[in-house]
Amino acid sequence: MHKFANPTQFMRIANAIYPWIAGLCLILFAAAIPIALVFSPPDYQQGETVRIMYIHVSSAWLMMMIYGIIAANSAMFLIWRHPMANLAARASAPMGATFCALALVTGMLWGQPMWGTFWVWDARLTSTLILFFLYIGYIALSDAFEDSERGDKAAAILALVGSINVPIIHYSVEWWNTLHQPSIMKASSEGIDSSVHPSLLLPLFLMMGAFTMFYFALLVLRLRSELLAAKIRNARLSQIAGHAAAQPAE
Amino acid sequence: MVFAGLGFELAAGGAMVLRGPNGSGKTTLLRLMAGLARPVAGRLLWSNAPVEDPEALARRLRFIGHQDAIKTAFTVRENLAFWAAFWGTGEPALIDRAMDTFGLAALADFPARLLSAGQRHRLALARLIASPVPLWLLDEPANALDDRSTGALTNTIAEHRARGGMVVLASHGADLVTGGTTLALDNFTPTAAQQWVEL
Amino acid sequence: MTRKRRRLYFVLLGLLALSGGLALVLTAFEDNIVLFFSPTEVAAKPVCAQRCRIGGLVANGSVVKEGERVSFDVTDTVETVSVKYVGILPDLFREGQGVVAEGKMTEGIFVANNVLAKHDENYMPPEVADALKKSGRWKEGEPVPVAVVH
Amino acid sequence: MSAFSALLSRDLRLALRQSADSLTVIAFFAIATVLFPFGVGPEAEVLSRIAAGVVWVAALLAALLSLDRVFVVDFEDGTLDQLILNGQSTVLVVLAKVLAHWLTTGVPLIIMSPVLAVTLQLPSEGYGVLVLALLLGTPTVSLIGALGAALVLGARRGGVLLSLLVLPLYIPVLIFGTAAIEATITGMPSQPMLSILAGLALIAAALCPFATAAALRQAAE
Amino acid sequence: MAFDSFAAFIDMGGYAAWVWTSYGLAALALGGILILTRRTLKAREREFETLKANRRGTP
Repeated sequence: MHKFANPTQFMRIANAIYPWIAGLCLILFAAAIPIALVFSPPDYQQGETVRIMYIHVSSAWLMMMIYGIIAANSAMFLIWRHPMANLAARASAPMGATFCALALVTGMLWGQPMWGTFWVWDARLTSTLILFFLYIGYIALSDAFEDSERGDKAAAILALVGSINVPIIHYSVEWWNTLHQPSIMKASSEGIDSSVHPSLLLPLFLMMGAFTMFYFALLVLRLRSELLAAKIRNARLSQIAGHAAAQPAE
Repeated sequence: MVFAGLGFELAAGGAMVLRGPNGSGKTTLLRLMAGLARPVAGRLLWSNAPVEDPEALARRLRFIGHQDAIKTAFTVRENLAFWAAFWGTGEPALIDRAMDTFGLAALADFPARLLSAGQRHRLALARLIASPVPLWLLDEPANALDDRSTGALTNTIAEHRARGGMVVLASHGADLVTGGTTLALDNFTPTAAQQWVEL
Repeated sequence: MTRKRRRLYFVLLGLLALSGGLALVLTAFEDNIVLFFSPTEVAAKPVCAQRCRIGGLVANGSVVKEGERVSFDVTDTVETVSVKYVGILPDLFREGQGVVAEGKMTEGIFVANNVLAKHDENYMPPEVADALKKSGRWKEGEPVPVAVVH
Repeated sequence: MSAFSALLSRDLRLALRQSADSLTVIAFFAIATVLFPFGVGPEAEVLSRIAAGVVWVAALLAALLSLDRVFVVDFEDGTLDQLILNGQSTVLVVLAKVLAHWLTTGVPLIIMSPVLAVTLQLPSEGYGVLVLALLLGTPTVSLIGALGAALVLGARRGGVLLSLLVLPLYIPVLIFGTAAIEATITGMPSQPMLSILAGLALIAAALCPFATAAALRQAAE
Repeated sequence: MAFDSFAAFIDMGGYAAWVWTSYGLAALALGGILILTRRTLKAREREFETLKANRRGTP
């Protein structure tokens, strides 16, 4: 655990696996896009709009996964004060917000032709919208303080409190009478049951894999960037301390 | 990083004066000792045992900082009485003594909003007597005080130590204690090389 | 009270409140918080005198279209409610399909000002759907008997 | 418990001395509600349909206005440091503060709400459940709001940020608060919605004080 | 291959507007955040190098 908490060690590992993640991401996209758009069949009811599902479900999956990652990292940061955990949470938040927005927008673009409306105020859509506001609040809060450490901690507490929303989003379609279709995958003793035909499931899995790898590849880049920002801040602070030391004592 | 490699101890009846230029970490050290901040590295001991219960530590100490923590809508007496009730220490007699000591008795029923900066600071210091505890952490306690009040504070600290109390105070002005140790914090300022933390 | 004790009390109290709260919320959800009423509820109680939503399956053979004027029956296999609607229907609207209609009851007929289609979690290519129907293993609106991914 | 009761009575006495602060919140609640008949027109049918929602939204916004000050005054005059050094637990401080906030803003809002509902032509069946729903919902508002107020202590644009953080979390309370009233008016049972409101209050009471205490401690750090 | 012709592919069974907008927005979002990330990273790398150089310059 502490090996990964050390930034230098962590970045060494992260940089080493970065080319593999990035390569895998490219391969998955190269497979997913043509299969999703051209080679997979249309749905028996929804026709070609089922192709929106590949983007929509992948984005929704990522917005949930990233929130989980942010919450877990926030907990590690608050309890053990691992600086890397904080940076990982900070670096993930804008991506989570992006995927959340993408899930909402593609959901609307799918809902209008299929359900007959862009938006309904049901549990799934409302709680996803709340998740989007949580992402925005997290980003705004972490940048709202002169003392960046204070922002990090406040945002981490917010992330932990907000994680109560994630199970609500997940279970909302089962608890509630809603327009939104139930989950397409359910874990059971036989493995994972899915109500999606394999020919439609393949592009979905490929796209989800591609999105996930995209997130992890970008996370490495963003971690590098956040770490540099911290180093720059430290360097500046040491310059100020140097100035203070150079001045005569009062 | 504000300071590094710092270590000291304080016995019953002891006093320590923290000295150093602005930004050398006097306030930070006092807040660390109060349990309001956590050190990146290092630990705090009470009677040679690590402090594992910050609340129990808080019950044994009083921290008087730059801000006076006074509610201006309340009178002088109400301010003192609230803190005495809040901390569960002190009796009404002590509140009267506290006001006498710091020359606030005549103002007891005045709303605190009418007080001057110096009087407000005296009201903050009066909590030391109204709600007694063994360890006093005082951040520049003589700021905004006139000579007479400074004298009163010096006497109060001496009496507190005579009864076995301890005082840590940050100061760059007059000596408020006799025979205490002095800690010059600028000796512990990290070097530029230590500051340049290669994350 | 020692610190550990106090903490324990706080945590226990918190857990008690949390489980009590969750129990209240979950049992309330059991009582059916509804986005829409079923035809059985509409038949049993005088709901939907003001704006509300009803949901169910479009009864087979009940859809009559005259341009933009549509009438159809919504059923939950026990009760049936007749619905009138003027406007554009969503593409998923068809007989046997789940729908949600917004509007209110007037003289025993539900006058809708919006019709939404609900679809199930089954996704498959049309050929597969045809084959399944032909072999009699599956009817629309039922769970699909295929596709278990291990 | 001495810290809890001392702080609670101090906050109540402060609110009494500076009663203008509480009155401003109530006045805001009244004005915000009264704006609606001008905005949507004075037809009784339209107003009675939106009455429950309008009262709830205006109450939330009024509470938000007062939340800004829950901790910030103590934070700025140094009282917060002393409150944290209470020798017992920061959670006690939070609970006292939240209870004081609820008594000084939540309760006046509840008392005012039927009067404002009259101006919005709320059907007569709705008043009992309106008060009941507010009674069950406003504690959650205070609990979540205190957390938000503690998180933004010392932030730039703290007030705006507070609404961004807190209002989304109020959505469930708003949904079930208005749904309870609507249900009663349309002759449906309101009990499930009310028990959800009670459940939400319990969940918030279980989680928010700990998070708020953590936020306060790191604001003081 | 689910389409008979290129025109059918573009038409997406009549749902061209919905499908293509979704994919376009996804490309825009993913591409946008990638470009922003790389740009910030490059800027910070440059800034850090300057700071390092300055530090070596002064004793």
